[in-house]
Amino acid sequence: MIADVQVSRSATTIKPKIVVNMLNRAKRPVLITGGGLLNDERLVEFVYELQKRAGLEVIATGGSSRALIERDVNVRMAVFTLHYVTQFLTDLQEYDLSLFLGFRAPYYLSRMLSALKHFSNINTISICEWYQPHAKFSFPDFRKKEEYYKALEEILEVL
Amino acid sequence: MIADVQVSRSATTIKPKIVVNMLNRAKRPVLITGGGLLNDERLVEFVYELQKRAGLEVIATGGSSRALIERDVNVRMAVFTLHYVTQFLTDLQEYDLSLFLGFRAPYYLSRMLSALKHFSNINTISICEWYQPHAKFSFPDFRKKEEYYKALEEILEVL
Amino acid sequence: MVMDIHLNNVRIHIGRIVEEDEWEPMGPTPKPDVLDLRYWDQKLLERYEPFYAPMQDFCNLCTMGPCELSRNKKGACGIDLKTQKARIVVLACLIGASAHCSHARHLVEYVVEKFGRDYPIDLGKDVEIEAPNIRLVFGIRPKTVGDLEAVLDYVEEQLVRILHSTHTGQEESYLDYESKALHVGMLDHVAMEVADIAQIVAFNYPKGDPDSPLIETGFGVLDAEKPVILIIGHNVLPARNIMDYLEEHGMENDVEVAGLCCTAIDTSRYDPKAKIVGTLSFELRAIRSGIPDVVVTDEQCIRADTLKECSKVGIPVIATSEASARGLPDKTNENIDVIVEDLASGRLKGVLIRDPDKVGEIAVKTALAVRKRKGKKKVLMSREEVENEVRKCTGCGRCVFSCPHCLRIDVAMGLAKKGDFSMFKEIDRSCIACGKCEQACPKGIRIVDIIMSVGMDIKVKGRSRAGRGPITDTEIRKVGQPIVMGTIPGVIAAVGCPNYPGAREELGSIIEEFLRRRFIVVTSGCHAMDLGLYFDEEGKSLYEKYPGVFDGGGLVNVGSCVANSHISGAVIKIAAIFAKRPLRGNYAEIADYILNRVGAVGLAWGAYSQKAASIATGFNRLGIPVVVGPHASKYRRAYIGKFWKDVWWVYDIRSRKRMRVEPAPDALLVCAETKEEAIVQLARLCIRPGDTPQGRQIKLTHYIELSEKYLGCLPDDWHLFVRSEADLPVKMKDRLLKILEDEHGWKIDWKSKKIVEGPIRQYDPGFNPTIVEHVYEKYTGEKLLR
Amino acid sequence: MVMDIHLNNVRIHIGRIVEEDEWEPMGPTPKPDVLDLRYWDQKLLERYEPFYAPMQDFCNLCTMGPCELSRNKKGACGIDLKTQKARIVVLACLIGASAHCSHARHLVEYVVEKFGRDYPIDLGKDVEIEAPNIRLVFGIRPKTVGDLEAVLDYVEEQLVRILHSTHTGQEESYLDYESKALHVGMLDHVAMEVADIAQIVAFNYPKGDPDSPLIETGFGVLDAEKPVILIIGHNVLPARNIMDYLEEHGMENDVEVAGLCCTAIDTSRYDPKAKIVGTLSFELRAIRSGIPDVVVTDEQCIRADTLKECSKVGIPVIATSEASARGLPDKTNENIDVIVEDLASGRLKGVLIRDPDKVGEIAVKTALAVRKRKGKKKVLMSREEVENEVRKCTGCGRCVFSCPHCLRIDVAMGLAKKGDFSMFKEIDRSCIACGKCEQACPKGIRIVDIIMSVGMDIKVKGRSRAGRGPITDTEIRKVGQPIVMGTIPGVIAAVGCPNYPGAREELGSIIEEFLRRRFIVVTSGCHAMDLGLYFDEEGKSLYEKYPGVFDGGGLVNVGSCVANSHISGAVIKIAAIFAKRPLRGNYAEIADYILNRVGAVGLAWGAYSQKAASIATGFNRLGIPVVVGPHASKYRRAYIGKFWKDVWWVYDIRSRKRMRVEPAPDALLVCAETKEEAIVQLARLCIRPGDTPQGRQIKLTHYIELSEKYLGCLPDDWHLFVRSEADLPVKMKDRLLKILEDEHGWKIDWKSKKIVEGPIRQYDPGFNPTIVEHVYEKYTGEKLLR
Ligand code: SF4
Ligand code: SF4
Ligand code: SF4
Ligand code: SF4
Ligand code: SF4
Ligand code: SF4
Ligand code: SF4
Ligand code: SF4
Repeated sequence: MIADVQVSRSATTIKPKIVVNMLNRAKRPVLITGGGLLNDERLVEFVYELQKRAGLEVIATGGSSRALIERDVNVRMAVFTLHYVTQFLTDLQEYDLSLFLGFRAPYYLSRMLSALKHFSNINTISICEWYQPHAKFSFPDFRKKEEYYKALEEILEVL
Repeated sequence: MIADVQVSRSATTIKPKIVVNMLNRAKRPVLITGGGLLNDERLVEFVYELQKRAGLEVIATGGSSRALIERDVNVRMAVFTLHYVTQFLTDLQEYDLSLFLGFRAPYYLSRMLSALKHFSNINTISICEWYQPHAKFSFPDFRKKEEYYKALEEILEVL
Repeated sequence: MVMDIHLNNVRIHIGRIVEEDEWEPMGPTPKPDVLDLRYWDQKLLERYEPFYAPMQDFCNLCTMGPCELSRNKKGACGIDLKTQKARIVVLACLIGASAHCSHARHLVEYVVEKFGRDYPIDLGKDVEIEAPNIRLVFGIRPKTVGDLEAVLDYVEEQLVRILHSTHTGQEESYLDYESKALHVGMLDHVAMEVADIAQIVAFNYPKGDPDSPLIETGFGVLDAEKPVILIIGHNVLPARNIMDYLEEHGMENDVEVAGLCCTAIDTSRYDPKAKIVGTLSFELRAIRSGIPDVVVTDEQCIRADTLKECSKVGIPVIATSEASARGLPDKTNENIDVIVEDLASGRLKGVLIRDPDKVGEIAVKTALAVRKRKGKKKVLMSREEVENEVRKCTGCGRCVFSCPHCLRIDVAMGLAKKGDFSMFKEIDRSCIACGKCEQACPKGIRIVDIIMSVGMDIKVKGRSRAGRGPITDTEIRKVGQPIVMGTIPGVIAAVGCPNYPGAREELGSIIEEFLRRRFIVVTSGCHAMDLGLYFDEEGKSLYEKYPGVFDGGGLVNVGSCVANSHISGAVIKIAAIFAKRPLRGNYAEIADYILNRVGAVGLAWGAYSQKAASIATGFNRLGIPVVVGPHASKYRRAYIGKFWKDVWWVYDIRSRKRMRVEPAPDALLVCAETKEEAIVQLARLCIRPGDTPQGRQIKLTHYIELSEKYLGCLPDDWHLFVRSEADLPVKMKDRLLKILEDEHGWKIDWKSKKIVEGPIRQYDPGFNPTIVEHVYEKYTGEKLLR
Repeated sequence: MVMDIHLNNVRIHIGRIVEEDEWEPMGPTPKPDVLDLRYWDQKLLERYEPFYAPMQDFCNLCTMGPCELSRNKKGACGIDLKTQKARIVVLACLIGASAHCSHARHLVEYVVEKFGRDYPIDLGKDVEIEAPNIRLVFGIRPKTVGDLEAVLDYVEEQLVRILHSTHTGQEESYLDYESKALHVGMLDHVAMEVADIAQIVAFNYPKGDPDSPLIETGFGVLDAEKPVILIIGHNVLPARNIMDYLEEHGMENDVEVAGLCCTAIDTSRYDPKAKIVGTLSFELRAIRSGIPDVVVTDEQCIRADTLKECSKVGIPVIATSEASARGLPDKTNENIDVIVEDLASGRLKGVLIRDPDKVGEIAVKTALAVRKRKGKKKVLMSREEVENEVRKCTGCGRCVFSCPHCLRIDVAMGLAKKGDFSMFKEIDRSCIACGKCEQACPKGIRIVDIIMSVGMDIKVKGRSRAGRGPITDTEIRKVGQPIVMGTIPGVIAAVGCPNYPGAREELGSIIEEFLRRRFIVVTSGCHAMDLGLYFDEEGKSLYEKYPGVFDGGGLVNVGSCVANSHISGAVIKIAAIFAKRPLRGNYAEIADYILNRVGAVGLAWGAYSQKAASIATGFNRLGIPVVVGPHASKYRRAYIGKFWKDVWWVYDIRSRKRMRVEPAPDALLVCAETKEEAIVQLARLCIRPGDTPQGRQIKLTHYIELSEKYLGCLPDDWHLFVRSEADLPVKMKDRLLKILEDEHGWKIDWKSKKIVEGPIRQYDPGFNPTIVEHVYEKYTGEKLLR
């Protein structure tokens, strides 16, 4: 998202190991998944494993719920769009750390990360394929899908 | 200029030595001086030395002309404001490298560096006290005046 | 209401109308001033809290800036980030509304000049409520086109007043800027109504005809064999003159007139022989194809490099609008043959012609002359050229990062190098032909041309129904009750632009889902065009499959962008005709009625423009939620209700109580990321507190079915909408009762299969909700303590 | 020209005037439409090429963005960076002009309601040309306030049309957007004229009186011993009501009314007992001082955290404008005593009162009640508090980076820790009290309070002359010829805002330089206020030292921002009265006259606002250059002529030749970095091709003297302005001739001391320049081939 760096401070890029550290340190983390999961089984599988191993709460948006539910992932909410979920995170302050995965519209996620940055205290980590400058921490851009999957796998390995 | 980083690409910070290298490599470089020289003899002295040692052309804006002329610096133009000078640099393309020094209104310089970046091919180096993101190369922010002067002196030394 | 007094050349029209025409008592807010409906906005904004997603952390609107406002810091003028974003939203809406208002001004000015101020407004016997927005907001029944001038005077004055409020150092609460944005949105619908009424009555467009003609639509209408005039924009006047000229000279079959964007729609409403190429997403493609012999531009949503792109392929341009003069020389009063020769010879790349009535002759003659000179047109790149271009690619990925849709050109190029061009087909389906990839490419590769050449079906042709204009009073009489009861489960209004998140077909598949379920679907603008290109297996477009009637299962194209006013108009008319609520200057009561009872929801899947922002905001003030595509998150603001908050209450006029209600609808503006989400949200947001049990049952059935179909589970919140067992979908009743008991702790009497305890409220057949104090007081005759 | 016809309550006013009043033949462009003066703009823009300095490399005005436009790339809509910047400039000007237009609308509406449409416009016998901008642009002589309504209808319509053009997908040439910005600027001066005429005639302000009263000015007017009402903003109506209420109740001496910003000026024009605190830069200071007992805000240039800041120190706020409702509850129709009690008790932090005529009573009663409750006011931080705050500073420097002026708070804090507080005094002189440093400070240090407490002289008091409104016809008759000849070397118009680059005193020192040299100085708005605080050694302000007459060495305060129209008006009147050029609908001819002959130059040293952008652009279209302070580089666009280019030519009506002229003036909008630069530029830009040798000699003398004084050398370009030896400053003649010979290769006949060869052109006493074809044709009777 080259054109989207009009920020006072860009996300720190983050490695899988640090993601795990942060997950472990968080009081109540949550994973929010996007519509990219509809066409990407490996992401679904990743969420499944992540929940299994880390017991992470998952909120599904973007219709990603269908794929997750079919893979027996337990989702806390399934019908709300990212807008609602962001409002929810901001307003109820139940979580101290939020991870974002698999948004097919990275620009939409970018806006929500911006909203969270400015108007909430929640920590945000993007583990999407593209760098998200408005997050607090973000994976870098992965030009090759395989490298991206490897990074996700690394998370599972270190867990 | 924290609030002024809405740029597609920020200036590369530069060290005195590299400034000299670039000066040496340039076909026809020019130094443009600003109103900060009115109250800063050390900057005036620096320009004097620089011209003496490197034979650099100088265009004075911001009333810096008075101080320079009194110190026997040879200025190519003395009456035009930075706006005119920038228009001049862009339009006539006489110079391939421009150095900027001593602007008391760094935000004004910032706009002109932006104009030069977008609408000309001239290389720009800011050797002002504050980092200038729209330049191609810029000194970093100097929080302490003395360090700034030291950097300028280093230029003279390496010349 | 308007009179023409001729006194020594002094023409007079009415500025202020205190009112003598007593067709209906005047409501509380005729010609509302900037703050007059703030009380209504405050009701809305209490529920639908504005949600901000800044595009940038800075403000640089004045020279005290740039100000870094991150984390809601205040700038040098004291404004905080939220308020600053709300201010930008107001600006965007103002730009949008002023576009429609100026468009209306052009049309009205023209019509008054040609036909006089007294030219009657007659939309046919079946459209007695001719101007629901004007009645509701301005408080008159316009009888002649002259009456429309006074309406525009008012709109312009208000727009300028609100523009004033965006100056540095004004509002300090984002809620006040939001109220202003809502005011602008409302005015926008009034302006659009003026514009569309003026053109319908003056140019004899279809007047609410459900069987309006089918119009050829698609890239394939560009006929390389004939001289082609391509018209682009929104203002029908020059295009109309072209059609007239062709007809007057018996040349209708010699020259093809194809339109892009709303001008295309409106030209086809004027003359069904006109053809529709498609949306803004096809502009660069159409020009690059080289097929047009002359391009005529009017205004709005026209690429700002039209002249540059046309010049590259030798197409002369005729600019016709004050809003887009394109730097061209003004030749309005020059000799036409000289102009034509200058254009055809390439001596001039284009001209500005400020008189629409001169455009026809110039455009036609130029098209003929160019065609003659050019000979057979070359269309698209050859495969060899494509291969040469592809070879230059280094795979650097800059194109991808600059693409609004992050389309993987780099990957497609890589495959193409190995001879596999298939991925460009896929890219073509989502590409909006914006050209940013080419701007970014360091190798100067003609990416758009490659996509077109390899990926696009240039022969594609479908049909869309010509914009029919208003919904008739008869239709409203028929569907009013079922809509309010809920037995017609909803009205889906698919309006807006082509900045889709994914493949263009997605829109069609969303809409067909609702048509099959017998929702009413209305559409307009670019969405209306794209729906003409969504085919079933037999190659029939949606318009050919579904009737054009405003009834369950009908697909109604009202027309161009400005025809959106007929959609708000139809909803207003439901309150007027079915519920017999007085319209005149009675905005809050009607909006309140709609919010609580009319299950209408907008869908702007590709919303890109400031006009779309303003239109949506106008729907919102009227109590109509809008679901937008994900790009619309860049509008920076949404209206998301918080179902977990205690803001879901109404006054019940019957029981005279303030009572809790279900959070329905629980958003006024919300983005969906995928079509799956959009479908579910649309169904969900059709639910209204006013639904009867029968209606609620139907709505819940659709909601639950769609959620299960697309999201794989029951919706998280379905139980919030259950008032009694009668609301439950029949086939799922037992299962749902069980869930209510097990998961939500409701008490169920299993013998009678009745809900004993649990719902937010009980259903009451006399339930008569309002959130507006004066409406409550009016119907109860009781004063509320505030 | 306006009639009131009462027909069953229907009030009618004139919308379109074809014209029956034959006071002057109609020129070519009455009520010019958006493109009607494009030909004139093209002339200007050919010479004064727009220069763009982007604030950001991106555009995000629609959802196809954000688009990275660096190096003039095109965005998804096809717009390139230059055109995008021009579009932003248009938007800024629109915001500015709409502010004045709405302000005018408020005033006219009020006056019409109170006094009727027929209330005459009478500015006294000495101001027969009552409305030069309206005559010039709109083409009428307004006789009653009702006439002003038609003017505003026109302005509003045009503004909306141009706002339309900023929609995505419109202009593709930055020159067309620039032409629109110029149009908006012109309209702005018309709107300002309407506003100021309405308030002058209705409220009996001074009508061109050079001896208008002197008004107490400065922070010292805030009297901690009395109840104080602080009024902030631009719209005099509520403030006037306060003055009336006090007078009606004989309380003028019991309550202090002090104003900030333009409301202050206009209140003092209404009633010289009103006092002026100062500019926007003193708003935060005034509130933080805690002295005001109630703050009344109207609109524009009011901090957007006024309520928040007032609430912190317990000052209730009364908002009175639709443009700045501040999120406050609308109490317009509630019981006044209840409101006062709510405000005084703190139950309500503020209220919105939409009827200016109710504000007086509420404000006065609240001030009295608050004063009683509060008792003695605490002013400023104690030294101990300051020390405690200073101790928290870590020297991190964030305050410095966020400060618009990069003031070295960190250094000042460091010194203060060691007991040396002197640097805060220095900082205070440049601080605009924007509060950004506090926002940035991670330690939450109350930096502004420290600066105030340690650095500010809270007792400072000066005097400024009450805004006198128009320049009289008699004055113009007297100075018209000397100005056009050049023997009055120039008119310097110091207008604008307080966003100065350095210490506030700089403005005074610039202006005094020109007063001493017997230029005419006119001023308005915030500059006018600050000049009242520039003292000589005896403590006299400039107004006390220099007379208020429009003549060489006079310092004329015309009034608030909207009174800027009298400055453009005066310049227009020079063409009308001295040169007898017809005004009516004759814009291009008059602007052309001014550009070539009237040495008037604007100075907006602290220009910050959108209004300032629009005002300057309006001056520019009229051929008047403006020098702005360095912050104004953030307006993104300047108009810099290129003296090295071949665009400096005119048609000479006398010789019937197209001929080269000196590049004078060679910029229409240019930033100076320092006061030294500003002074030299102002003198330089006063030079005009039309100068007589005597005039040119005087102008060159000032230019050269000032250049030598401030820049230490002869100006680089003085020789370009020499047409013959007669142009040379007498005292320097020999020296200059020598330089011309030696350095510029001119041929000099040393015997006669005459220039034989060298100048761009010869002086010709009959020289009659124009750059407009139709003006040339009109006066020569000869058709130009184009
Ligand atoms: S408008 Fe306010 S926030 Fe924006 S740049 Fe100006 S001072 Fe800063
Ligand atoms: S930007 Fe150009 S070179 Fe780079 S990947 Fe895209 S097409 Fe290839
Ligand atoms: S033209 Fe198509 S592929 Fe290229 S950037 Fe635009 S949307 Fe993406
Ligand atoms: S629907 Fe959107 S893109 Fe299409 S014409 Fe209307 S505003 Fe433009
Ligand atoms: S207006 Fe044009 S340049 Fe700006 S964001 Fe939209 S498409 Fe991009
Ligand atoms: S308040 Fe004064 S010191 Fe602080 S940032 Fe603003 S100008 Fe600078
Ligand atoms: S920001 Fe605060 S702590 Fe940092 S230097 Fe400034 S005053 Fe000191
Ligand atoms: S001069 Fe500038 S700051 Fe002062 S009131 Fe006018 S616009 Fe506002």
